[in-house]
Amino acid sequence: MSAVHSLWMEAAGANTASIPAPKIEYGQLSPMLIVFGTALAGVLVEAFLPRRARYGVQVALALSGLIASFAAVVVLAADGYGSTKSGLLAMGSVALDGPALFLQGVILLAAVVSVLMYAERRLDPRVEGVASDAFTAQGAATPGGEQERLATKAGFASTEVYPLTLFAVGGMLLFPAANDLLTMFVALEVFSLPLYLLCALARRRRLLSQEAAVKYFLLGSFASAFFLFGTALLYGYAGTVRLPEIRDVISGVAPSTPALANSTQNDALLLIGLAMLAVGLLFKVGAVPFHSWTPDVYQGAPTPVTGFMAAATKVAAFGALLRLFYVAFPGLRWDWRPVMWGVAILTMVVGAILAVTQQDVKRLLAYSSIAHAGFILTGVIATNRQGLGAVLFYLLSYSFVTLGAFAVVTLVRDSKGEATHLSSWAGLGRRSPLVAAVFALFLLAFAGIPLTSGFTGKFAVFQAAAAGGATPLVIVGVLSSAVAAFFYIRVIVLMFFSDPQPGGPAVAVPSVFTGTAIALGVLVTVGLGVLPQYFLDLASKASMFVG
Amino acid sequence: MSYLLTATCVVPAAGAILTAALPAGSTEARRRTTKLTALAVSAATLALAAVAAARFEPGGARYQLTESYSWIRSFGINFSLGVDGIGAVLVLLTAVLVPIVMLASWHDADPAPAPEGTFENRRRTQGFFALILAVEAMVIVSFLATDVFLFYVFFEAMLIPMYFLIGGFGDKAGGPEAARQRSYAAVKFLLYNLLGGLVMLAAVIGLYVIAQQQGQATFDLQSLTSAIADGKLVIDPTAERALFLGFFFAFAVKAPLWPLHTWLPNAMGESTAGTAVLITAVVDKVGTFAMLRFCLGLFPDASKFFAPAILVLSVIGIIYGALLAVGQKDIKRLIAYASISHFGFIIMGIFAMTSQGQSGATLYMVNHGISTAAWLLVAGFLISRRGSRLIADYGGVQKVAPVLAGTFLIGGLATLSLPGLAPFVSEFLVLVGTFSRYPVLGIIATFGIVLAALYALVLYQRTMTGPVKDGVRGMADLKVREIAVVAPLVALTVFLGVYPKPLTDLVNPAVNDTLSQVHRTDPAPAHPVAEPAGGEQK
Amino acid sequence: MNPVNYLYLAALLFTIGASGVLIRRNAIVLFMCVELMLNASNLALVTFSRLHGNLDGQIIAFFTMVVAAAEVVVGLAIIVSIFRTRHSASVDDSNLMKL
Amino acid sequence: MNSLIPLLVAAPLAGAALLLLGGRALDRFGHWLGTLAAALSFVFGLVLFFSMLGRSTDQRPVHVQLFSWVPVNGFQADVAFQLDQLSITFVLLITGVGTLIHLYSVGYMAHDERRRRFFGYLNLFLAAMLLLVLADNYLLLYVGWEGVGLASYLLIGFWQHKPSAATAAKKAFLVNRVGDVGLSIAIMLMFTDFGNFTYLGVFGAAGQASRSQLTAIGLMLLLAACGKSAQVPLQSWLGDAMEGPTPVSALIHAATMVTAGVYLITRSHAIFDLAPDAQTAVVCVGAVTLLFGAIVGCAKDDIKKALAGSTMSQIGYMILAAGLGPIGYVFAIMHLVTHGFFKAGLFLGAGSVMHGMDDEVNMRHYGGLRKYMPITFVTFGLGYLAIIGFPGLSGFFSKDKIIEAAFAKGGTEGWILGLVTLVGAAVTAFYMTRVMILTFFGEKRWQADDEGHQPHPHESPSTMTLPMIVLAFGSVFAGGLFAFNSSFLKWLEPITGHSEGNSPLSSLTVTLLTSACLLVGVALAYVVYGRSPVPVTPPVGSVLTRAARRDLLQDEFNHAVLVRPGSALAAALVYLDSKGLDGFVNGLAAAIGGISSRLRRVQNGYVRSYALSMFGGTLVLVATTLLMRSV
Repeated sequence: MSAVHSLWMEAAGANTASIPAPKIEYGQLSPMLIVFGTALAGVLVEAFLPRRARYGVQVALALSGLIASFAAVVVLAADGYGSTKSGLLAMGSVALDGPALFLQGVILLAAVVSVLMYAERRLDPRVEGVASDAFTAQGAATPGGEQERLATKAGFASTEVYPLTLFAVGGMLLFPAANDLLTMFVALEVFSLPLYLLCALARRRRLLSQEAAVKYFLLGSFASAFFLFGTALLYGYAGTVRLPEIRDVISGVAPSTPALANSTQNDALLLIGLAMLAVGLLFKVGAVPFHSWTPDVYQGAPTPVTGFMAAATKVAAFGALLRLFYVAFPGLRWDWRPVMWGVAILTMVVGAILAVTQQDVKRLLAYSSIAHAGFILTGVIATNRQGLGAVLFYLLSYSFVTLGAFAVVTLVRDSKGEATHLSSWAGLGRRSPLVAAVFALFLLAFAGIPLTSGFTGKFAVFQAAAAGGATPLVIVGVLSSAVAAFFYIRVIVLMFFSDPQPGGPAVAVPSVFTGTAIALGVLVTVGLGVLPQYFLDLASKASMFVG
Repeated sequence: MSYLLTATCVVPAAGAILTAALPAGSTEARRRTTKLTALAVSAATLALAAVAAARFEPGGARYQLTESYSWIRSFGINFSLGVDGIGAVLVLLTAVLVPIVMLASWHDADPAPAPEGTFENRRRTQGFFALILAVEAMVIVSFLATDVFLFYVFFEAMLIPMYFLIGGFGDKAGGPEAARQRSYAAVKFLLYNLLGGLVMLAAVIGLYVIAQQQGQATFDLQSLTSAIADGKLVIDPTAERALFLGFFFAFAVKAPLWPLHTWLPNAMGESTAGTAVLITAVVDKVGTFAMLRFCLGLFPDASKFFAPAILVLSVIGIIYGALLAVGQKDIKRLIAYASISHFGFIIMGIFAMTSQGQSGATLYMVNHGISTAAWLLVAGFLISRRGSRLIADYGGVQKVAPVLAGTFLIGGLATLSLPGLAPFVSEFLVLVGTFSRYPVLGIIATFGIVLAALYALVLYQRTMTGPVKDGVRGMADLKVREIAVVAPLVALTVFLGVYPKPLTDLVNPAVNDTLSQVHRTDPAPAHPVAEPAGGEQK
Repeated sequence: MNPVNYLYLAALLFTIGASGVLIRRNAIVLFMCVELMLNASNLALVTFSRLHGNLDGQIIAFFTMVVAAAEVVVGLAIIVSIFRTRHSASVDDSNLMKL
Repeated sequence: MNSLIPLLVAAPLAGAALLLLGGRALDRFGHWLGTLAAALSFVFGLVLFFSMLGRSTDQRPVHVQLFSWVPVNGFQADVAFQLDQLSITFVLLITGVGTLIHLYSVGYMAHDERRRRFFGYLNLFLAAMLLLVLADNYLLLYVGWEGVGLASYLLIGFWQHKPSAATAAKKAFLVNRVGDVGLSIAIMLMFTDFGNFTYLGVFGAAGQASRSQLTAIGLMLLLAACGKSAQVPLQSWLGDAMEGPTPVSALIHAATMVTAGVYLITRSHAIFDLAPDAQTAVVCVGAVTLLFGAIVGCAKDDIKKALAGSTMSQIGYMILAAGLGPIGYVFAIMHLVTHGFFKAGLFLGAGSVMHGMDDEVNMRHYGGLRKYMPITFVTFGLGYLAIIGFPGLSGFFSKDKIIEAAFAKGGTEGWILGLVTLVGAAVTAFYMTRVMILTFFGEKRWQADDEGHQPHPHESPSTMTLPMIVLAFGSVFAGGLFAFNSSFLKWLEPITGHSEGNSPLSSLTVTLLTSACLLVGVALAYVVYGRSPVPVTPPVGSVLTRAARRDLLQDEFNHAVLVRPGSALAAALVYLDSKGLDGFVNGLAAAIGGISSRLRRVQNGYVRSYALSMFGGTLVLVATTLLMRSV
């Protein structure tokens, strides 16, 4: 006991002596700082501006903040960060390297597209003369109650969604860049909490929306608890939460306190901790068996939010997963790879098979996102540089296809709002060939048909996995792709070869916001399919972690 | 570097976009503009293909008129085109058939009885012809690609326009049930081929990874084959066999080889005659073509290892397809099963690995394309007149529409490989080529020609002869446009039956090269004739 | 007392929390169980901090508390709003979306 | 001069193309155009024949190469012609008889609206048949071989509106296809054995090949010959082929095409001479068919079918002769030529009768026609005498030689064959006499048809009678001409070779025996049919008669052995394809769907069960991670 105490004292003494003044690299952290700053500004706008002005200001603010942040990312990248140099920021708790910058760029772009979808006010019919968007007039009001009606009539709008989203984006930017487990945990919570709220704010079908929020929240915090406990165990094992230091401890380069060897520093701590951290992250990427929230939340959340979640959350979570496995646990490859194999196989197979019988477009896309998580996991498991680059590229292509697909979902409407039941999509290709063709394009990209971004991504990931020795995964991936193709094609058949239902949904004409979102989706899908070299290079150059 | 081959691919592709973008509308004039545009584009493609074939020198390098542009550097993928003798004849086949198919399908994409203002009425024609051109472009790229990945991409991508052609434009007759059958057929087509393609994708990746590990990170076909030949790239036998099977599976689905054929009767049965021709005469040929070029070139040892098994499957396919054709009640399904039988011959010729077999198989691809197109298109004209695909609904057509019946008979005779018509030459070469190495299989396959006669003549007898049936009475004979469709096909069938030398001259060097890739020489005759009358040609 | 015992306690608390999540119906209780899991983690962190003789664990514990507080804010907001609608805090009532 | 050889084929081919593609404009004179093409070819043949006569024996065969047909490595097929004594004999027969039959058809088909097409098909047939006999290699022969099959198909089914005709045409083609398989395999065998399939190459190298190889080739060639020449077991199509117009029966199914099998075997003598087993098979086929056809011919009431049975039987003679080897080749061909004359004459006569009898073919409805159709009667009668081998007429010389040759085979084999041929001669005399009596003698037995329309028998127009007269001349004199000074033997010997064999009987004995058999046959027929009126409805008859009427149950046999199992197999496969292979795939899809809907139930919407699955997943994850380490 006394030995422990003296150790503690010595350690403490050493620490106090060398505590430096916190040094913050504002320039290098600017992408996150800009987003957080804009979010705070958004809060102020909510507080001080009159209701009528808020919508315009918030949209402009959010877009400009995100674009400014993206510009900062570009400047940093142009400055050589991510390709030729990298750095540890904020006293080593944030990494500035290729994957971080690349994923931050993707997240910001996805966020821009999402905000465009948020800002759409032309799709919903005007309620009592007031233009309305996808969000409820007043989140606190009881669905269908008097208060809601009044709020709607008064032209209230939940413009809080913009700062909320910006906070979430800020957390997401931090998540893949987090270089220690604490930062990672905080980032996880920072982007999760706003998302829980955003899920509950749908204008239509508010019961579903609230249910989605509560499910997401409860399961999300449950998963966070696992993550945190995993953090604790790893801290117990290594005495540090810095990822590179954990790696050094594992590989024996930097032995931890020898006196603890018997009591704490044993592999059980390490392995259980690793597994629990993985649970937290796999929950976010929607891997089986931690996927069960995905369909319900995707279905219930307002569609723009679903799109944002599906795209940006996945990117951020995979970024963190990559960093965890590549920076902290490369030495444990032989322990986690078999387990991750199992998870990846399950994810691909279950996602694909469950999607086969879905009847709701949003749920279908949710299961599809699960299957895609499985494909991306095969790239993660490759544990080589190619795999890293492939995953980065896949995330880029996937996020735009997803956003585009959800943007199209917002367009197909009947009197009750979005018509998400598949049966009402019958014959869409005959009424609105262009919209159906665009959606078909996204579906084909999901299915991985050549000349779409989905194919290039899938090829890159599978190729890396095969090179990394995971051939069976590639074969399972290929077979589940075939099953997945089945349900994508089913939707296409429904749209083009079925007769339209009388009184079926109509396609609303979107404003420039959603139009831009969809156009961007198409552009990126085709562009990354036909001429992917530039972005492959970018991903490949970016695929080097710091630390 | 000439841009001829790129132009041959780009012209139909651009034409497809142009056709799709033509102003919508269902007026006769608008539709005619669309059709004429598409026809002009396909004619231009034919001209380019003809120039390319004419500039090909049979004695020269295996691949000529080569072009290469970097496409996806990260994976060593180039947009490389090159034409060899086999590719040249198949590109020509495609370029010849597409305008004919368009002409034959002139009214197939006219507005269907659909609600006013729907897609059918506004963009149906544009869509149909644009899709045909898109298929043409993709098929031509597949035939010209000298990069494995490039080939793969277009091999897969062509499924999409084909899918829409099958599912979107069926026979005019039939109500919801027909539409259901049609979309079933389209989905089946797509899923089968997609599965094949995905398995191939795994193999493509595997090949690349193995090549990469040995410092040959490229998809360039010639580099790969020469590296394999020189021993710079050594694939261990198990891996080679697995990769071979991955490639072969995709090609066997597309070709289609028994027992992976079941999508074909549905697809051909439910689509328009023109689409069915595209499927069986053009798109499916990519499968057999690819066996010859990729399976044999990249995996010579595995090809030899699996050849006996594949030959057995192909012989089963020959007999099985023919027997099923005999048992069909539906004209187009009958032709589809006949095609399955014919694909058995083609695959048999390829894997017999003799000059005769492979030259024969290549010629077979062309000849089957032409003759089946003739047969099928006339069948399509017939069906469009009566509105039924059932054989039992016809009888005595010969009496009311003799030209139609006559051309139908010629198509049937070509299908049963009547000597003097083109398919005979190729079928006999395939049989001889197989027989000289695998006599028993050769003999069994030979009995396929009896069954071919059976189904072809039974079909003719049931539909064209006998007393005139009620629904047939007053049926119009072929119109000028329809004769213009059939005449070139018949003329080609006869010409290539009498004088196939222009094609064999193109094909022979490429076949020699392929055989040397797999290290196979023809079995020598037991008692060679001292002084052959014809003179050996080397 | 051997600090390791605190670890056992932390594990026990964590398991109790997790079991609570699996067993209880009331959303608030469920949520409290999650909080219990977080606090179990805190206990573990602090214990490890003690064992390792560095302060990181304790600092993390502070962060966790803040996060937990934020979670309470968000979580209660959601639960309350759903309670208003349905007049029930049972999570088993929220199963409109399934399959 | 040799440039005329391609023209032999080209003239009728051009005629066919013109007539078939020409359209209605040619309707008025198309038939004359067709006849002209045939005649032109005949003239070319004559010119070539005389120029060949003018050359010394070893200079007679000429060879013309037109172009390289299928050049593939190691496989050279050329379009090249070989004109020698054997082929010119055929050329003259084909074009000569062909021209006559064209002429006859002008009258016979005068009232058919599709007459132009008929002549087109006839010309097509001539072209194909000439290609068959002129080819210098087996592959080109194959083209002609199937070409005549196609023409035969088109012509048998010329009256396509009659289902029976269409069926018969299809059947003929199919049975021939079975034979063609034999020819294909024979060519493939030649290619693998010799790397070559020209006559020159194969015959030159045949000596080096093993006997089993040659036997295999020989048997396959025999199979081909059986198909084309309607020999047992591929004989069933010939009777049905009589559905075609009568000139077709005369030209194709009597005089020329059906003898192609004899040509093939004779042409391939170099192979058969070295393959005695194959020769034995040939002889057996010939002997069996000889009797088979004769028996069938005895029972048929349809005049054309009776003649068809006769044709089968006579070709059986030829095949038998060809199977005897050098003893018989020349006589096979000689009988072939004389048979060409008299059988064509007989068929044309039958056609003339039908022409006069409103297409009635049942001989039991004829009777006493000699008064109404004198020319037909005379020419038919001369043909009749020729075929039964009446001394001095064509058939006498050729058939007698074959019977002699059969005995000359020697040994038990020789005796058996000799006896078979003798019995055949007797039966021939019987059934031909029967035909003669039923048709031209006795009382008239014709009846009104369903609509009360009475036939008015009358003599045919001169375009029809003229060919019959010419052929009757041939029937009378050709044999004598050939036998005179053994001219035919000397003519063909350089090509086919010849040996006398060692006959146990003298030539005179054989002649006497033959004549005796002939007398027996005629007498018997007279006893049965000549002395008492012939019943209009056939008597029930013995078992053999009933079987013979049904072609000795050949169709029943084929049906039971091939058709029924075949269609059952096809039906079973159709079922299997949709339920088995397709069912497997559909089942797989259904299974995935089933798994999916079961698995979906896990997604029950309850947060707590989601949490449970996560918790369980975590436990598994932790456990496996730990397990991985301990393993």
